[in-house]
Amino acid sequence: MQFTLVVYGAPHSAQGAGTALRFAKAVLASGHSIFRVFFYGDGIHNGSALATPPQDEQDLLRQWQALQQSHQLDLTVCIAAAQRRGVLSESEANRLERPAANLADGFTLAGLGQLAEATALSDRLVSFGG
Amino acid sequence: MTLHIVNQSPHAGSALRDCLNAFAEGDALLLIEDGVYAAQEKAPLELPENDVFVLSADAEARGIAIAPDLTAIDDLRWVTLCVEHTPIVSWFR
Amino acid sequence: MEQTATLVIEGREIPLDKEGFLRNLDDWSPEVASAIAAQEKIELTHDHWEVIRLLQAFYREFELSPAMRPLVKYIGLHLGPEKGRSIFLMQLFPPSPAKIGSKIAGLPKPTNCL
Amino acid sequence: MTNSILALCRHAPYGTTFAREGLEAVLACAAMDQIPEVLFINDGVYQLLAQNPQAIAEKSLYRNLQALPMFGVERIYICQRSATERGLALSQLQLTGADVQLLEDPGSLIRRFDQVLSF
Repeated sequence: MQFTLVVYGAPHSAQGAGTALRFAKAVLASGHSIFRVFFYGDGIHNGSALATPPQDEQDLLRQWQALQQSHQLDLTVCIAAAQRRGVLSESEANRLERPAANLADGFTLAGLGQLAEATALSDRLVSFGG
Repeated sequence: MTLHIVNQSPHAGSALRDCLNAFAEGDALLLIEDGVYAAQEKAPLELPENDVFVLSADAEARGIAIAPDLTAIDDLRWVTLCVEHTPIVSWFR
Repeated sequence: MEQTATLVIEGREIPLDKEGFLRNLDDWSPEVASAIAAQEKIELTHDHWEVIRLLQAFYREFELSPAMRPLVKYIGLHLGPEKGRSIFLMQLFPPSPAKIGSKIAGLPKPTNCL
Repeated sequence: MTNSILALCRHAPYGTTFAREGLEAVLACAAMDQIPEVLFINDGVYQLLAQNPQAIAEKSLYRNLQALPMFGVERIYICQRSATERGLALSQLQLTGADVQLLEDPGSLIRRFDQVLSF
């Protein structure tokens, strides 16, 4: 079965970000697949490359990236929500004339059409509140 | 049948009450994160009689004793619950 | 597509962003619209102006820049079914009528929704 | 055959971004021809109350919502209980051009859908 996860929680701010990560691991461990993880609202901060939690706390970014690597996960950050809050890829920073880019490796900026598509095509959609 | 997921404490906001107002016969309820505070025996809201699940990791993390008539589950069982139900509705904040 | 950082209209400099949208929406005037259209290799006719006015009316009514579907519906509602068709709008504002039309009408750059 | 989609809008405008970003998601789904139905419930019913947010330098969510029928979103529901609890009459909650239905039993509506987006 194909799951889509929608994440509204900012990392290290709302538990939802960490819960979504645990749920994603459980989905994969159960033999199901993940169509897409869509980061929306404050959840877009999960895609910031600059997060640096203390060494003795869980590092959500590295864990998402590891999961992305091992399972070729589609980690999509909503571009409109990210522009507002300041998470930009190289090309967006250039297009919008901003001084730096901070989208983490393994994440992709894309439009809300990706949420529409995932909602229409996955078997299950689970949202993780902020 | 719908799986409702609530992540907010019943003392902090209306998510659980709102969820229960939109609950239909045969639906299932899963309490996660701060939602597990509603799973104690003396919780402020009356829960449905059947199919109420509690994410044990979140209850354990908070030192919550889950009322005996509720079902504690792990993450893998959560995935199964999602497979068994549609749609899945999250009630947060 | 040739793009300049500013338009000069009647001696006044009008700053544009990299994609040719107005930096300050208050700078819009019919002359500015014609100049932006020229950069898109579009010469504004009566049909163009009808649509531009309706794009601006749509924005005033809903405070949103329209996507293609609502634009077609809105045009149809006000100008009749002959013009409320995507082919008509495509001919006026190729290749992306909602985006190019909004740019010429001086509406905010659509938030990359799609 | 693609999934049927319900957007569950249960947050008031302005206090958080859920209402605005929920609307943007609904419009994006509609633009992709995945037209959702929309349920305003709990504090979400406040989204349909006429607003004048200039005082806080915000765009009017109320006016944005009036565009829903233009985007093809025409099946819109208001939870009766939520409106009543808040002392709101249907006449105060307007959406022109849409088939707005007062709903007594949101639970049986929700279970008709394949996917529910919560905002």
